[in-house]
Amino acid sequence: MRRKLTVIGNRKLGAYNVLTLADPAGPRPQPGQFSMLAAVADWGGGQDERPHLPRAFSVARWHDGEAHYLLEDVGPGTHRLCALQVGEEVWALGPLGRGFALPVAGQRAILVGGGVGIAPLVILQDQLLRHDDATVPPVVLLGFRDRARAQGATLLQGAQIATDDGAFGHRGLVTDLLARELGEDPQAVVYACGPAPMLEATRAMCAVRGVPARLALESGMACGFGACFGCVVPTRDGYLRVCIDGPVIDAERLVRVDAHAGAPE
Amino acid sequence: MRRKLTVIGNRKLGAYNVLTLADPAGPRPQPGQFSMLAAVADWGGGQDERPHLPRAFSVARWHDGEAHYLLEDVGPGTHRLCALQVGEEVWALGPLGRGFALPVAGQRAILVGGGVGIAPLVILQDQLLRHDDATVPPVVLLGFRDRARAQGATLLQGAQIATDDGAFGHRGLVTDLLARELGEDPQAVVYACGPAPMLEATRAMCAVRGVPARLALESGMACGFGACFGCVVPTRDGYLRVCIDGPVIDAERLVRVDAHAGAPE
Amino acid sequence: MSVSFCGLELAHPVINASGTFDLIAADTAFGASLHAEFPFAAFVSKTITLEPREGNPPPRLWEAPAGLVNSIGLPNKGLEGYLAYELPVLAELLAAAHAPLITNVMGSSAAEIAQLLTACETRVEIAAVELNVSCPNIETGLDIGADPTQLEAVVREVRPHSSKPLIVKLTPNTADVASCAAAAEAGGADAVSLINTLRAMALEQARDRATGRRAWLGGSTGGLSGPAIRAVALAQVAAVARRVSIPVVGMGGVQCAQHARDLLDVGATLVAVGTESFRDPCAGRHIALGLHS
Amino acid sequence: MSVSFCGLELAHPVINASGTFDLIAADTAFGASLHAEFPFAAFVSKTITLEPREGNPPPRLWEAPAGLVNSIGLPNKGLEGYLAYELPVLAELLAAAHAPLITNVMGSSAAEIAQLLTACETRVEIAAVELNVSCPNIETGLDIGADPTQLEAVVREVRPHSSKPLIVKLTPNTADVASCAAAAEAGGADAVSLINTLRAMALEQARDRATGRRAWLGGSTGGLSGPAIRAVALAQVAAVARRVSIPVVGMGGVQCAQHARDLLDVGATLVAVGTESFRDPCAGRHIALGLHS
Ligand SMILES: Cc1cc2nc3c(=O)[nH]c(=O)nc-3n(C[C@H](O)[C@H](O)[C@H](O)COP(=O)(O)OP(=O)(O)OC[C@H]3O[C@@H](n4cnc5c(N)ncnc54)[C@H](O)[C@@H]3O)c2cc1C
Ligand SMILES: Cc1cc2nc3c(=O)[nH]c(=O)nc-3n(C[C@H](O)[C@H](O)[C@H](O)COP(=O)(O)OP(=O)(O)OC[C@H]3O[C@@H](n4cnc5c(N)ncnc54)[C@H](O)[C@@H]3O)c2cc1C
Ligand SMILES: Cc1cc2nc3c(=O)[nH]c(=O)nc-3n(C[C@H](O)[C@H](O)[C@H](O)COP(=O)(O)O)c2cc1C
Ligand SMILES: Cc1cc2nc3c(=O)[nH]c(=O)nc-3n(C[C@H](O)[C@H](O)[C@H](O)COP(=O)(O)O)c2cc1C
Ligand code: FES
Ligand code: FES
Repeated sequence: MRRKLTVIGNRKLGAYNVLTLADPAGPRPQPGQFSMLAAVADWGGGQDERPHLPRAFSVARWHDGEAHYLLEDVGPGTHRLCALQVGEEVWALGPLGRGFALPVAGQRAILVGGGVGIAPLVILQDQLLRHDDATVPPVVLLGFRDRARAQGATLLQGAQIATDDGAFGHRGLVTDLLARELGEDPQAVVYACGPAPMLEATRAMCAVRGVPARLALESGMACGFGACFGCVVPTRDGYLRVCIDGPVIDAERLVRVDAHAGAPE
Repeated sequence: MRRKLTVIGNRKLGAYNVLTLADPAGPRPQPGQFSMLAAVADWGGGQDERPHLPRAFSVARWHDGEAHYLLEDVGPGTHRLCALQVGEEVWALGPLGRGFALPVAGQRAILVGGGVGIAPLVILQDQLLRHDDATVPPVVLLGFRDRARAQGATLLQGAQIATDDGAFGHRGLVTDLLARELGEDPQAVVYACGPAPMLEATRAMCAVRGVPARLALESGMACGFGACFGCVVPTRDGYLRVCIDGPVIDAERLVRVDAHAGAPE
Repeated sequence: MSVSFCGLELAHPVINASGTFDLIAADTAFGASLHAEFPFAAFVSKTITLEPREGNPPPRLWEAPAGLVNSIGLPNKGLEGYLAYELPVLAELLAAAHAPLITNVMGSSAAEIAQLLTACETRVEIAAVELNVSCPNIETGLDIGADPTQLEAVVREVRPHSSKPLIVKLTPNTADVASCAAAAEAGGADAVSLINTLRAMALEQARDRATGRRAWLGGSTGGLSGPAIRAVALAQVAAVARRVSIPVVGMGGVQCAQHARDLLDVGATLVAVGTESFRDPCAGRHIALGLHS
Repeated sequence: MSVSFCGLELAHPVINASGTFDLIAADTAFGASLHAEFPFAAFVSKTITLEPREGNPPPRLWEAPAGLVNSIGLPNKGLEGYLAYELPVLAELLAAAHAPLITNVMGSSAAEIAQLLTACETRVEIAAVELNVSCPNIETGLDIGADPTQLEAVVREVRPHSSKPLIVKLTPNTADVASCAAAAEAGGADAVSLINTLRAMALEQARDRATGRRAWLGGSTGGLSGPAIRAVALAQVAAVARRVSIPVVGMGGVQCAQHARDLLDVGATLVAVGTESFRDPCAGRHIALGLHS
């Protein structure tokens, strides 16, 4: 159930914040799972008297009772969370949802992240590197809008980077890098999280090549535990709730990635 | 009009806070006038998603562009204001309302204050002492619930104090002290601000003795400048708006002091 | 930015919501600085009734989540008092601001309303009349404006008594506000305005042994306004604007230019600011400037 | 603290608001910890319709000042799917919690409603039926519940088809909710519940050259819930409780024991928690404990 956690860190990382919460009692999250977070104090009263509801955030890292989240200030909720001081308290519900199914032994994982959507790939890489039979090291491809956001890449190891403005790494889209990787190894499995257009491009690219892709979707949420039916995305078998049927979903279940099903752009 | 002012001080004074705002451009307030204050940031989102509207506060002191307010934390609005840090900003509208008419030369002023209601008496005493022809020094009678609140008395000079629990000064009501003073000098003029029961006792006491009393009333306010008609109190000539017809009103205009027309108890 | 509304040429589309701005009191409180940045393109008076009204006993205000519940009870000097004492002062203050005056009136029957309109008819200072058929905080009994058939009949009956633009201020406390708007239009209204406050209440916190807990507001029930009702206002204004072809004055929780823009984008011609003026007397002006850019 | 409601003995007066808690999903998400602190004294299902419904296209949520506008569109497996797949699971989960099940149904005609009631009649797992006559976020056309005459006729017609306690969930989007409640009582309802969401809407922020600004919600309009509507809920529940003699289930913006206490003090027998459960799945339990002390 909902836990009151203490902020033990909240550092700037380029355009993002890394929020660290002490969560000794919390269960260990699976990569791709998320939590609903809300500041205990001053949650509300921001722009348009918001936020009112908690906000969903992927667990970006977890070790010995410390949970790390990567935040981008895009509105009143994230604004408040990015302003949290060490010692302040946060309501946390989670870990929630279905995480990433790990690759089978010998299968190469290609991690594709866009913007703040790289968060769940951080904990996924942590896990893959910890995993004994992860003989094949994962490939990490990250795309960002600009240099300030590209700072987020420092959370992962050996990442190839693309930026829209070419300020850092490849000038262009992360999916350009993905195309190259897939050409080299169609037997890989793709793990992706990011803006809807990036996820849709990834889905399409993997579909034509018959490469399995596991997409971590996003959606506006009120509850995070299946209560409100507000977070649905259209799939081949009708609407699914991102919070309990996802957030990670096999790409083949989607005709296309809904415009509202991605990370903040 | 509404001005954005910077907090230059906010110190605890027993059970109260003394909030100091830099207000270089603001007009000099008359004793008894008030301002509508609201924090620029985080105004709202407190208990029950409040405060939403600004709050009324008597100017307690004013010199060279510094306005002082005496605050008691009794709910979400005062709670937020009491938590203001130096450097934070406050919306201020004022000075508003009708202040105290000063005593005529030679007339002795008796200042009667209860709890946080002492605020307008501070600036009144400042003025009376500054006033050249104030040959007769004002008498100051203050009542408080307990010792922590009695600290407020340090803002005035030569105050006689009463506390409900006798922790400080006379054990009992400030109106006990007033009765004594009036006995000695029926030619005095009384200035009072405090909880409704105190104001009503003062009104009644002065009425029987034919002593003029000027009461600084309070009332729940939405606007402070006559726009909402929400702050009315019943008088002999019907409902009056405390914010523009008051807050200071001659006691003889009242049949009795309305239960909602006093300072927080 | 200038806009024409029922033949009135306004400098911008932002006016005040009736009963939320007392121009005479504001002039007393702010003097020149008010006129230096006058907030409204037209000024709407508080509701005027045939007879003087004291209004409801205090408390009259309850602060709600992101809003305000009021139970003011329409205090006013009555028609005669208004015409004799307030109108001349208002007219003078507004002349300086080049803002036309819209007088808001309320009557409990067509006959009463006809009397009010007739009296306004003779006064050139009054540019238009707003008819309040939607006051939730008077002792109940369905509002005239809550039933389309009744509303259309009343508007049709009173219409001939005024040659001035007639704005019918609808009640939001109804099953189908668009039908009410259509009824007002059919009855001869030149425009409709909405939303008025939503019927609401609050209880005193303390529990009295004898009486239990009484209503906090002296008038028992009141009306909810402010940001809390903004999404309701947008839905009602959109539904009304789709239905009628006369201009619509939209209001309800407007705090900034974006909120005003929302109402204009769903079909409002003018936007009125109420509760936000309590937080900032110049809100109307800031909103108008914001729409401009 | 235990309370009896339409013959049901409940451990406390706090239940969930229909459509705001999916017990099966919550069990998946929280497992044992949910049952360790089960929040509700009785459980109300989401609205079930005769045919399956997909619900509205996303986006389905808009966060409003101190509230939420939803346009979910009543997705459900349909009567058959509900009885076959959900009911057994719900019954098992609720048996553990000693909380009776109230099934909420909605139909667009008396005939349809009668079918729904008849189907529920045969299932012992269903302790009571709540009839939703107040769903604002389906394509409009007046809600059955918005007109007292229509409502009374429908309730009278369907009443014989159920021997279980029948709770009529009123719509708040009406001129006189107390008359609607009285109509439901006259028609044979055993209880009434209110308030449902207030019709509301929001616009997408971006302006599209071609289309202008469209409604944000896939369902175009939605319903406002949460603290923003609390003062409206209190007024409507008080008005209804004064008018009818059957028990009243009060809801709307309840976040803590004090808000529940307010509704009980104006005459509600039970209090339902909706939007607050999204912020805290255990809100219902904390409120019940708070009422206790
Ligand atoms: C499973 C999941 C995992 C996520 N992980 C992360 C993460 O690791 N890091 C991270 O930074 N973010 C993450 N997000 C996204 C994050 O939850 C949102 O950015 C956040 O909720 C935004 O809240 P806000 O108040 O700051 O911004 P909002 O004002 O809510 O704006 C965010 C978006 O919501 C829409 N919006 C605008 N106003 C409203 C309104 N009034 N009501 C409803 N919608 C509105 C707009 O499309 C806007 O772009 C995740 C989301 C999900 C679902
Ligand atoms: C002219 C004037 C001068 C004043 N000067 C001072 C001063 O110098 N120092 C000072 O500390 N105070 C002063 N006050 C009082 C001060 O304005 C109030 O204490 C303040 O507004 C309380 O706001 P709050 O949100 O902190 O408390 P609130 O929660 O508003 O509670 C304050 C009182 O309001 C009532 N109340 C409770 N809930 C609500 C609600 N939801 N809506 C409406 N009413 C409610 C109750 O009676 C409660 O006791 C003055 C008031 C006036 C009118
Ligand atoms: C204190 C107060 C007094 C009001 N008085 C009137 C009135 O006299 N006549 C009227 O038609 N509407 C009156 N209203 C309703 C407003 O004109 C407006 O319709 C409503 O407040 C919604 O707008 P807002 O949310 O911007 O305040 C009043 C509202 C408030 C808050
Ligand atoms: C997301 C959501 C879904 C809802 N679904 C239903 C529903 O299926 N049937 C129904 O009768 N009411 C439904 N409601 C209305 C609630 O039951 C309740 O009447 C309303 O939300 C007010 O209570 P609250 O302010 O505590 O949320 C829904 C409300 C929300 C917010
Ligand atoms: S967020 Fe509520 S159901 Fe997914
Ligand atoms: S506070 Fe609005 S009229 Fe006095």
